[in-house]
Amino acid sequence: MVKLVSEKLIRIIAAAELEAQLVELSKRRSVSGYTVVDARGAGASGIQPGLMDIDSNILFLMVVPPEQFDEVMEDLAKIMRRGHHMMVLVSDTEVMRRKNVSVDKPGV
Amino acid sequence: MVKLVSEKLIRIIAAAELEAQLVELSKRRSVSGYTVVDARGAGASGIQPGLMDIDSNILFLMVVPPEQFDEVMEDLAKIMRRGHHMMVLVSDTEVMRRKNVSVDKPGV
Amino acid sequence: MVKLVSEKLIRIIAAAELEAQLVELSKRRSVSGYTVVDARGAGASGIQPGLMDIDSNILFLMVVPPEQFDEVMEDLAKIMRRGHHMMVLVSDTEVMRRKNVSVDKPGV
Amino acid sequence: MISNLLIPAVLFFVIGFFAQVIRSDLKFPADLAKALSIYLLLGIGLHGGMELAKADFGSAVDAVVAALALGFLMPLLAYAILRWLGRIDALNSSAIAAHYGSVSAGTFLTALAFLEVQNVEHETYPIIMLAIMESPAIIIGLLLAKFSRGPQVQNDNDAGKNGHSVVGELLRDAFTNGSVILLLGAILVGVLATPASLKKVMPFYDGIFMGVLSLFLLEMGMEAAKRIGEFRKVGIFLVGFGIAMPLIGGTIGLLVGHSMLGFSVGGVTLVAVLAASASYIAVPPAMRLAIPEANPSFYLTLSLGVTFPFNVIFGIPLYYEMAQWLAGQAA
Amino acid sequence: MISNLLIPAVLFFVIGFFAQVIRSDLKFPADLAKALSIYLLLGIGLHGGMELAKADFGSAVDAVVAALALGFLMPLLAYAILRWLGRIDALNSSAIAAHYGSVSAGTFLTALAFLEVQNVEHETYPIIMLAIMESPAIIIGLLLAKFSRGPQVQNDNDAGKNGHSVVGELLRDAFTNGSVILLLGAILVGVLATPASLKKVMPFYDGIFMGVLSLFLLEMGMEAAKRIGEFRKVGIFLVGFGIAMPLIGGTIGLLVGHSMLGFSVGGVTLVAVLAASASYIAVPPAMRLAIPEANPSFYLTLSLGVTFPFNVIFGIPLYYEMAQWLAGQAA
Amino acid sequence: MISNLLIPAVLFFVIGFFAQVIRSDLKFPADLAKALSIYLLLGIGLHGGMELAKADFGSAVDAVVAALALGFLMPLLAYAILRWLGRIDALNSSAIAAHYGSVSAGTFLTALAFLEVQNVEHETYPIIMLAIMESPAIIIGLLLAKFSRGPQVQNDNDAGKNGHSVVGELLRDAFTNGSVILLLGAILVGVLATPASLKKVMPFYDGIFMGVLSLFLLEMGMEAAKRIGEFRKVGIFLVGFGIAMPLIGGTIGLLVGHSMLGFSVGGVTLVAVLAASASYIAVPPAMRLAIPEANPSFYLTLSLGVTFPFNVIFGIPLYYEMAQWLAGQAA
Ligand SMILES: Nc1ncnc2c1ncn2[C@@H]1O[C@H](COP(=O)(O)O)[C@@H](O)[C@H]1O
Ligand SMILES: Nc1ncnc2c1ncn2[C@@H]1O[C@H](COP(=O)(O)O)[C@@H](O)[C@H]1O
Ligand SMILES: Nc1ncnc2c1ncn2[C@@H]1O[C@H](COP(=O)(O)O)[C@@H](O)[C@H]1O
Ligand code: NA
Ligand code: NA
Ligand code: NA
Repeated sequence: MVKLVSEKLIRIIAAAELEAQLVELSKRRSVSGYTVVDARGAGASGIQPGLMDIDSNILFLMVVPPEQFDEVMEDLAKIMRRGHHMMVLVSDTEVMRRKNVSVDKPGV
Repeated sequence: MVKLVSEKLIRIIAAAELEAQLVELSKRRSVSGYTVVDARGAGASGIQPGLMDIDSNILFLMVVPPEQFDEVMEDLAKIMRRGHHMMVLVSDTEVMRRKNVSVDKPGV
Repeated sequence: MVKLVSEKLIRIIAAAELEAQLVELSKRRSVSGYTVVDARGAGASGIQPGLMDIDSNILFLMVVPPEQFDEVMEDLAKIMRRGHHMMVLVSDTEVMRRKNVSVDKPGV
Repeated sequence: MISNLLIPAVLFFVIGFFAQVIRSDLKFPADLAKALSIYLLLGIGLHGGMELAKADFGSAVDAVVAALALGFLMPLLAYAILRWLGRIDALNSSAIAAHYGSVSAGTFLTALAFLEVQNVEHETYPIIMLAIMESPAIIIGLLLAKFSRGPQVQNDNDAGKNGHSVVGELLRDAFTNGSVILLLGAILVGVLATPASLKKVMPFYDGIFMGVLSLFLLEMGMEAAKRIGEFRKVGIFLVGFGIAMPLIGGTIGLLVGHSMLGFSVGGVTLVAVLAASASYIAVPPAMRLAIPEANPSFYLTLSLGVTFPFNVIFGIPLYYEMAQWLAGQAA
Repeated sequence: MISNLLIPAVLFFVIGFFAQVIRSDLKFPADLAKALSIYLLLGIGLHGGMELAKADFGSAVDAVVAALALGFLMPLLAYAILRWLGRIDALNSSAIAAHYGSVSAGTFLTALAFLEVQNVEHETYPIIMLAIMESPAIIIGLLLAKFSRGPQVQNDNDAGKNGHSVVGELLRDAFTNGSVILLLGAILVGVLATPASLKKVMPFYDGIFMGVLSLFLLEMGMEAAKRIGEFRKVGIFLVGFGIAMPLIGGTIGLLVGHSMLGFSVGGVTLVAVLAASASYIAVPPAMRLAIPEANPSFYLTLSLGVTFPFNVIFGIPLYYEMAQWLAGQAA
Repeated sequence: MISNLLIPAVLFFVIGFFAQVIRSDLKFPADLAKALSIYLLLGIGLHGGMELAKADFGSAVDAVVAALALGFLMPLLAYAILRWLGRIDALNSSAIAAHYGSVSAGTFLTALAFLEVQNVEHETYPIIMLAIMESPAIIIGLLLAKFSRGPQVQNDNDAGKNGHSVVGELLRDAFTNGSVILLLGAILVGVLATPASLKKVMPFYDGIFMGVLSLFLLEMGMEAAKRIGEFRKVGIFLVGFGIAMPLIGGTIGLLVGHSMLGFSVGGVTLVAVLAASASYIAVPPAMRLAIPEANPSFYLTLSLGVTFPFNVIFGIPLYYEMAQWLAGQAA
């Protein structure tokens, strides 16, 4: 059987302009990495058809261990408090990373 | 600490042609917004390599409060009943929106 | 009311080069289908800005019934054991598929 | 005749097809593929519009009538074959039939390249026919589905609130389809814009057109080969239909172009290609929305995986031979 | 004069707009849209640089001074109107004002196409002004916001760790914006590169330029029409402002170009367009980061949905007429 | 000599690099980047094929042999240096070595632009060598990894069901890589297609080629600069290797081109560039699949972040100087 670790999946939907800040946040909090997907959409701050850099959204994913969770969320709240339009979705997830699968053991 | 609200995350995987109907649905049910990501894939209705408008999928995200959930799902079921190929994934999620973070309070 | 079925959502974040193997895996295990989204990001194996085929990631989604779950995960672990950089996220999800919505019944 | 195939457009198509067959990891960027077809529709439309501006009204009308006739009758013929010869269910038959009443811009452009390389003159009315033939086939497809569905229509009208299933909505879709807008729009620009201003944009829309087309066909080759895997699912009858139907359509097109429109060899060849080809742009989305019960892998596999390659490799040179033969008879 | 509008650039814009209005399913690939604006900025920049290389230094300096003056003063004027006439809150006023101090490359290029078709000569300094005017407006926007915010700034500086809200950071953003880099960079290449080597790349950056521009405007037409839905949210005053402001700016630009810079009719028209147009490339991202409290749907709807279409359809020919009239007076 | 660098290709590369270094928000659309490299491979391939059609068979064979020799021997040399000088683990050494046995199309094209601007003639065989050299290096890389891995191979064969790790599978990958297919396919089209038909597509594949290349290099500049952040992780030895290896390879290439192939100054320069450059298209994916234990940030940083910029800015002019010197000696 493969070992799964419980971690927090943080999904951030935001304007593409915020990508640099989110990457910077993940580095400052030394999150192990991040994943970004281009997105479009609409909401209170208007439509984001995703045709130009100025009207595109991103879906920014960070998987963080429980102990890192609070500080990362606090940083995200800080960005929001400055007035930025973002939507942060949090959910529990089971994660399989390379370190979890014993590489030395041959394929079962 | 930041306040998180429990909501429903509805993910719809469908042919790109259905985007207009899904947007229309979200408006009719006055969902606060939606997010769309381009996707490709394969399933019972064949491969969708995503190279042309006619063979592309979308991943359509809607975050809805519990009270809106049933009516939205009912509308989605209606579309499916007409025979449309869609896959609807539902999960609970904790959400941080701007209204949850007190904007007046300075960064902690 | 619409009927929802509990299934497993397997999200795989990996280098774009692995797409063919993941598709092949889903077919070998006769998963009903799969969905792929282009992504970029960064992690232990470096930055993946997503500008070229060689530095792009994918987000590979598979929804599998509980009974298929273990074998699929075992195959994924096998790929990882060969040293491939991937991140596998697993979560429970409620699914509405066409077969769940009675197509003969007229829209409620 | 084989030498006729040694043009970049066809060769690139073969390379794309081959790359996919040998499971190469060659990837074609999605937005490039979409960009190329937008460009090609605009380019051919502008070209057609500029010619139309100097065209003779009478013959233009004849071409339009012929296009409408083909667009309305071909799907009925296809439907009959699918239903009564193939015993295919009504809804899938309707969806597939609509594709064969419509046209394939890619096949048409390949035929243009084919003729141009051999310096074969051709009338420009076929370009207008290309723009017109997308819609009628869609309408027939919808009506066929409507009849075969019967009661369900009721339910459809309820769901009509969802804004897409009422027949009216669908007719609208038939005429507001993106590719139809691009083609008609570009024709309009070609007609309206001042020659001086058109001259400025032609290096882009005309100068590099044939090269862009060859790149587009590389991608179409990959697209086509991707569909081979679905042949088993689609079944032997439908695959056969995907080859027989263009031959039937081509023959009808030849007669229409030759006898009804009195076109030259080049023009007749193009009309044959219009009748022989199956849509992969305007019709599929319309059918997906209007006949969701039909399986897209059926009509997409036929249109992209069978008929398109058949026409590009065998059909075009064949229709051209036949057009020459017809012309010979006439003389 | 209407015939002036019958150029592909404008007609394609109308088609894109129309397609969106009739809810066509026409889709424009996101990366194509982004690719086109990169290409256009590089193309116009190279062109400007090559001209600049042979330009007279003195008049170049005048143009730069004029550009800075317009860039710094227009936003203040816009701000005053928004605050005291429109009673718009300070932060939204600041964000919107910044857009009108800056320029719209798309409008500028449409004006170039407009003049070229009528073989109207024009100075090339306006291209340099185009590159310069993006940044000052951003700076003014930031200062306006800073003042209206007051205390909040403190908090901003704390959050400064997040690397983007300190004013210094924002000034940096004002000059490192991608479009500014592309424009200035291309101008630099046009100045530095050997003529022989530039000649090799011109078929791409110059030969097909007008055609690519027309394709870009098709997309901009769709963009503009997409914003109509937000008019109600934006309100009647702001929509009116989106039409009045370009007229005011255009008039000021005409005077600057005519009296201060002594340009020809073509040059004066271009300066008017610079002053009349609102940015949709460099300013929006800067405002989103610097004034997150402002609602993007306000400034984007005004810039893309109101002012851009107004200038393309009515503004450009109007400014051109007025420029001719001014020249007439002078003579 | 510095003036040699003042060509758009190089200058755009510098601008892209600079934009990234100053943390500009300039974004390059992913699909544009991918589209450009597809276009460039097809363009150069067509060009090579058309030349090959008129080429002398004998010398073509010599070029192929030389290409194979370089492709098989360079990685072994690189491996030796990495293992015994750098004490780099076997798997990372294998992966990195493979990159240096292969070639960088972008560097090669920049060299072509460089020569063209100075009207330096060159043989066209190097283009065929470009197509050939991708694969052998991959094979050597796989063999090196296989030996250093030993037992693991067993496990690999089990996992072979996954269809990609058996050595056979990987050899297949070495020859079915997308870029190899595009290059060989385009060469084939250039050889097979009728001259008349090729003439129609050349405005696209040849006319705007140098301009497209300059745009591509803007993106490569950004790519390169993005990698700088990883230098610390990669370590001083490897970064040094990324500069030393092209110098070694370039020298070997010069001798091969001059003595073994007897090419002109232009041809010798191109062979030097082939030997000096490191792949960033065909080899990385092959290594990622075949040697997953190796860290991609090592070989990608070296190939894109160190060797590519070094060759574009310093290498090409240097190899050209040396080629001239060699020619001088010969005379
Ligand atoms: N209810 C929602 N469900 C999914 N995505 C949303 C929702 N509300 C907002 N979004 C996304 O978040 C972005 C910003 O939202 P807003 O701040 O409301 O403008 C929008 O452009 C959407 O992409
Ligand atoms: N088991 C699955 N897991 C993930 N995505 C799926 C699955 N089945 C279907 N899909 C997606 O849903 C689309 C339509 O599915 P289908 O109706 O089965 O053709 C496919 O193109 C896939 O993108
Ligand atoms: N903590 C994380 N959260 C989200 N995505 C991650 C995380 N770590 C890695 N990734 C993604 O997985 C890819 C491979 O990760 P790695 O194997 O660490 O290089 C990266 O390019 C990211 O896209
Ligand atoms: Na047809
Ligand atoms: Na302005
Ligand atoms: Na090399």
